[in-house]
Amino acid sequence: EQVKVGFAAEPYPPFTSPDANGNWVGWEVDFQKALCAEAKLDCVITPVAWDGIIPALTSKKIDMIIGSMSITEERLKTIDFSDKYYNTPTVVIGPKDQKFDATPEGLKGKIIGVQVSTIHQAYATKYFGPTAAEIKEYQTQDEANQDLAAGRVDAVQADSVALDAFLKSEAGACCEVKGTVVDDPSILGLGVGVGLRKGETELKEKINAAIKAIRANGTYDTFSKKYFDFDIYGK
Amino acid sequence: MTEPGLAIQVTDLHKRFGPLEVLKGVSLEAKQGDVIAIIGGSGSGKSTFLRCINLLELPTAGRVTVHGETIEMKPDGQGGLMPANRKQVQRIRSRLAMVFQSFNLWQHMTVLQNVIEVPIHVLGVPRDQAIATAEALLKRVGLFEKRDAYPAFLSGGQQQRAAIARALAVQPLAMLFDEPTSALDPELVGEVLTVIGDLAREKRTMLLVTHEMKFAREVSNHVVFLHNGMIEEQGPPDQIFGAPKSERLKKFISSIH
Amino acid sequence: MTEPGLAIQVTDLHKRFGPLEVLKGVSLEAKQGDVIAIIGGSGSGKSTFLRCINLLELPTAGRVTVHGETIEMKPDGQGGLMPANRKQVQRIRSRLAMVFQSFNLWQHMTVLQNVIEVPIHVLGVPRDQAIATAEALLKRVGLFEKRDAYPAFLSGGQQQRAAIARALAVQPLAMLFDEPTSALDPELVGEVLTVIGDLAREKRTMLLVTHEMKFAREVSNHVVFLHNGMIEEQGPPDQIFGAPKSERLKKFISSIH
Amino acid sequence: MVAAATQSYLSLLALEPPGWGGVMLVGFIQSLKLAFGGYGLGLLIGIGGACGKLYGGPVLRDLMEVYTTLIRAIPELVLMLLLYYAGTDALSQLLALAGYGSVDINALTAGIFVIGVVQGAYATEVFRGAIKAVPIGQIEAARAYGMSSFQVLRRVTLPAMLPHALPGLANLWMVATKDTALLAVIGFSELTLVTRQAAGSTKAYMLFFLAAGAIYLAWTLVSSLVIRLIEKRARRGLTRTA
Amino acid sequence: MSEPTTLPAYTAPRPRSLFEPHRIVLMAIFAVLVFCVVWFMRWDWLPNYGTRLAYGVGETLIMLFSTAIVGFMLAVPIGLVQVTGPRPLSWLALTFCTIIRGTPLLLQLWMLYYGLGSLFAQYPEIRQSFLWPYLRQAWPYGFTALMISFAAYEGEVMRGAFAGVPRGELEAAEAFGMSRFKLFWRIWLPRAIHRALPTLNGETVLQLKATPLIATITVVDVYGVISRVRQDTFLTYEPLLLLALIYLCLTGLLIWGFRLLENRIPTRGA
Ligand SMILES: Nc1ncnc2c1ncn2[C@@H]1O[C@H](COP(=O)(O)OP(=O)(O)OP(=O)(O)O)[C@@H](O)[C@H]1O
Ligand SMILES: Nc1ncnc2c1ncn2[C@@H]1O[C@H](COP(=O)(O)OP(=O)(O)OP(=O)(O)O)[C@@H](O)[C@H]1O
Ligand SMILES: [Mg+2]
Ligand SMILES: [Mg+2]
Repeated sequence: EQVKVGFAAEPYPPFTSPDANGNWVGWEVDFQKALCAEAKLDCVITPVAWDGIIPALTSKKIDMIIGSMSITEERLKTIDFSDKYYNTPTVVIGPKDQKFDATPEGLKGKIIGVQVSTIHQAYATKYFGPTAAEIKEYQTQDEANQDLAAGRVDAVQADSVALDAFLKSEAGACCEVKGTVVDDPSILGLGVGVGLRKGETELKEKINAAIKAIRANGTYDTFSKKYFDFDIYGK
Repeated sequence: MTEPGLAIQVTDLHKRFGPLEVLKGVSLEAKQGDVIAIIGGSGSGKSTFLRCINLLELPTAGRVTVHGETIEMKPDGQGGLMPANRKQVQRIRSRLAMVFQSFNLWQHMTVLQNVIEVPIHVLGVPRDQAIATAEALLKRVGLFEKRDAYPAFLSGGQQQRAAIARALAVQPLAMLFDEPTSALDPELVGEVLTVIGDLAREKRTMLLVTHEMKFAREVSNHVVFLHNGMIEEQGPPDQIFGAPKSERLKKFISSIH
Repeated sequence: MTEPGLAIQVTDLHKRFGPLEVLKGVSLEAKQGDVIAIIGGSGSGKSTFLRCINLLELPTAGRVTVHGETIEMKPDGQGGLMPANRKQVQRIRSRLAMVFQSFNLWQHMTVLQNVIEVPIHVLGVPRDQAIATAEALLKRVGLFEKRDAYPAFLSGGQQQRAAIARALAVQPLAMLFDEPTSALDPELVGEVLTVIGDLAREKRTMLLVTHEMKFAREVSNHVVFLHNGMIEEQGPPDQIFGAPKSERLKKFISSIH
Repeated sequence: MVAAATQSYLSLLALEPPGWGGVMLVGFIQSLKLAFGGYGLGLLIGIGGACGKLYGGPVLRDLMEVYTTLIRAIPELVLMLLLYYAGTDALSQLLALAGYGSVDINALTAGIFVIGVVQGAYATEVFRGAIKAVPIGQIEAARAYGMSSFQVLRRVTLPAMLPHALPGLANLWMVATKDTALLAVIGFSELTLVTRQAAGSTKAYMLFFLAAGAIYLAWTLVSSLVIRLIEKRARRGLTRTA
Repeated sequence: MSEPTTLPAYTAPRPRSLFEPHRIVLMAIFAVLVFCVVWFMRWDWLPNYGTRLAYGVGETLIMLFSTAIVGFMLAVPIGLVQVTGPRPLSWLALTFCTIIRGTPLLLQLWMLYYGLGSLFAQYPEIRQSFLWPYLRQAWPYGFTALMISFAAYEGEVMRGAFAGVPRGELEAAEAFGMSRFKLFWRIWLPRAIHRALPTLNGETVLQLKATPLIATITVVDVYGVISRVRQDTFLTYEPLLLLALIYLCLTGLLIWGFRLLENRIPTRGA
């Protein structure tokens, strides 16, 4: 039985990004391979549009989401999640030549870019929305970063690891981390899990077991070391 | 076709279009080799009559028998008739060749393709044989050199002759001509009449709606005068044209001359 | 307009289309109130002559004077002429009303709008006044009830009359008619000729290309016979039609009857 | 110096891996598959739809009318989303009901389906107009010679209407080509999406967008050449002046 | 010939009314469908988004009309020069039309926004200029792309329309002494627009259907609002169905409006 693994068809380094060969590479791709090998699933990679990824899951175009999707209460109403497989803090970045911090006061009057239908969008709307000039929503994280570099937004809020990759790139040279946002687990969730259709408990258990197994047997750390010098699994 | 039997027999044919009764009981018998001219004023129902014979129009009532086979009809539930047996209609139609006033050649086919179309695709004649027959026919109507031309590039008379060749190719039991010359200029009229005259001399069964009285008189052996959806008078051409009886016919003939 | 001077004077007009010399030196004088009929075979250059007068065609050589004002021309560098003074051309054109064979009413305007268009937008007549004049004219040509209809909804004769009203509305020094009736059926021809006849009785200056010899004879006071781009013969209508001198004209007139 | 920079910039388009040319080519082939597949499906739907509208019963006719009106009034992007999620869902359920088991509809099939359904509505109208332009006498002649309804359609009506339909069909082909780009919004890896990915990964936005534009343009130019040839051929019997 | 037979005229079958039996059945089925959609699907989110939807519709309409009007004003010269020359200009116009019509609008949009937009950002002169507050927003790019696209397609339409105005009507205007300028404004242009109106109607509907693409560059039109609803509620079908309905209504209104415009100048046989 084939299992179609969906993730966003966009560059989201270092987790998933296309390379010039037309292959998808990144930490999450490695994770997915290890996971499927462990769970003995015949996985095929199926990139889909991020803003349609949950409908794609529910309408069975894909069978699971391994796309840096955080486990939130809001999402749990529609889909199910496995246990978390990584957890990283949320940060706000901005141009080096502007001084502000990642608080509602600091972001007052700024245009903040976020990726649509992410926890960051929900968080920014709730905490920064009232004071910020505008919360601009992008289809992909890459576009938000691009617009920050192009000066069309003043700040971008997203996952620290993803932004770190951007800041290290040539285009990201303009900008720096302005700070980590105050946590709100009800929005920012409990880490990133594998998205599943509701009711597919058998698959869920298989995956949970596999996550445990690769954590335990060191596979997880082996491929993580290629990308990070810290433990991405989080606390 | 051993002995000259009845090629076409029409009994008490009625046809109405909505409130308008166009044919009010027309009967007609055509024996093998008969050439019957159908004349009458405009709107008298001549075309409708011809079109009822091969069921391009469905008669409201009446019976059509072609070569001894009566076309089976059943009520269509709205006071008219409809064919009971599609296959039979197709078979009978394929033996009754109609030559239309406006030719109706298929514009997307060359002359030759027009002529072989029905033999191959309806009658199932092998292609080689159909082509051989078609070429012979085209020679006969003097269109052999034009066999690869498309109809749009032919003159009216040439198109008409192509249409006749197409009709002959099905080796019809009877040919139905609907005003074969009315759209042509006088020169072309002559051309077409020659061909029809030839066919008449071959003793082909023909039903011929025409306005060319002189021609009708020459080629036909029976003339039917339709008026107001009924046969007002019929008989041999000499009688009809020479000694008309009914008032209407007299008036009609005098107006023609 | 105190004394009947020259309305139009054309001197030695030449026109060639590429290798084809259509007009080979035509001269003509029309006094105030003259009605000049221009006749001639097809392709003899009648339309071209008329179109040269208001510079719809640019003459190759020659001089056109309207109401004493000579249209200034300069060489166009390719062996022809071109107007030296656009404004002058526009002014003169606005006084020479042309009535086209195919009417050329502006289809996006009603009849009334067609008629008031030039007075308002070219001649600068106040709108109210233009409308008043236009309505009077439309009444005169019997189109008052149709003033709000669009040209597409008018019969040919009605369109022609609308075109005449449009021409009259500019209070032209002279009217140029190019075969005003050739596209019309006989009934409509009569209608249009009546209107032109009326204008003729009013002593309007008119140049009239026509194929209606009977009509030309009735309304005109001078007839010009063009042949092969030259004036073959001219004179009063009775002379031209009654006692033609040149061989060509004789042949032309006999072929008409 | 500048030349070297330009060269390394342009080398991003190379077919071999550090360049993204190969990936774009694959995307382009996907686009072509979508365009051809969707267009073909659209033609089939169009012929069926036109026949339904012209010869079908009153119910069928009304249903076809609703189909063409709806499809032509709603933006393609919205239709694609609706059809992509709901339509393919329904389709796979239908197939399952018909006893084909649970059929997997892959992205390409779904994309072709979506473009085909949209194209079908427009093609229906094109074919309907073209069929109506065939002189009735041509069809009557076929019937008078005993052809069955299907034969009449197959041998006379369809070939005779083709010249009338061609300009409309040519137009539709151009639309089909360009509509494939909309599937980028759904995440289908066709030329436009691949271009954006390449652009995003390399930050050479202008370069890749211009390159993709050139590919599309070349494609439409080649298409219009071919279309002209086909039209010339199809119209050969139609008019004297052709 | 024979005396004219005076027979009652054949009456064509009545135009099919809305209330034929099968239509009533179809409408009933449709009503049941609508009822099911309303009853069984989730619409509780609708009130929360009312104002935003209205705002989105407004944005869509503003985009539609502004791009259509400006685009059309561009289309007129583009069409005209292709008919009248001069050669270089007409060649330029033709190239413009071919390029724009030959590439997908989505690509053009992204090229402008992500491509050109990020180029602008590299020049401090531009970033310092008074234009920057506009250039850093998304709508100018959406507007430009839509407007250019409309201009290209309509340029083609207007070319045909200009060429199709009967020569005689132009000659008549000339013969009455109209200046070139007046001839263009009073006769040629209105007549061409009049001829092109039915086509323009169709093209404007196409333009309406192209507007949702600007949502992909962060302009929040009605499509953008609905996308937002989809993100917030994780509903797939309901927001899209509503969106389809909204566009259906807009299209209907647009067609109706154009019909009014067209009927101001009736044409025969149309
Ligand atoms: N499909 C139709 N629907 C309604 N009325 C029709 C139809 N076909 C023919 N008619 C009417 O039936 C009458 C007879 O028509 P028909 O064509 O048979 O006349 P005709 O004798 O062939 O005349 P003509 O010599 O002018 O061809 C006419 O009044 C015609 O208007
Ligand atoms: N624009 C043109 N280009 C080339 N040749 C032309 C042009 N206009 C007219 N001609 C030629 O000039 C000749 C005279 O044309 P003109 O229209 O003046 O004839 P006419 O006397 O009005 O004929 P008719 O009675 O048929 O209208 C014809 O041979 C015609 O072919
Ligand atoms: Mg008849
Ligand atoms: Mg002339």
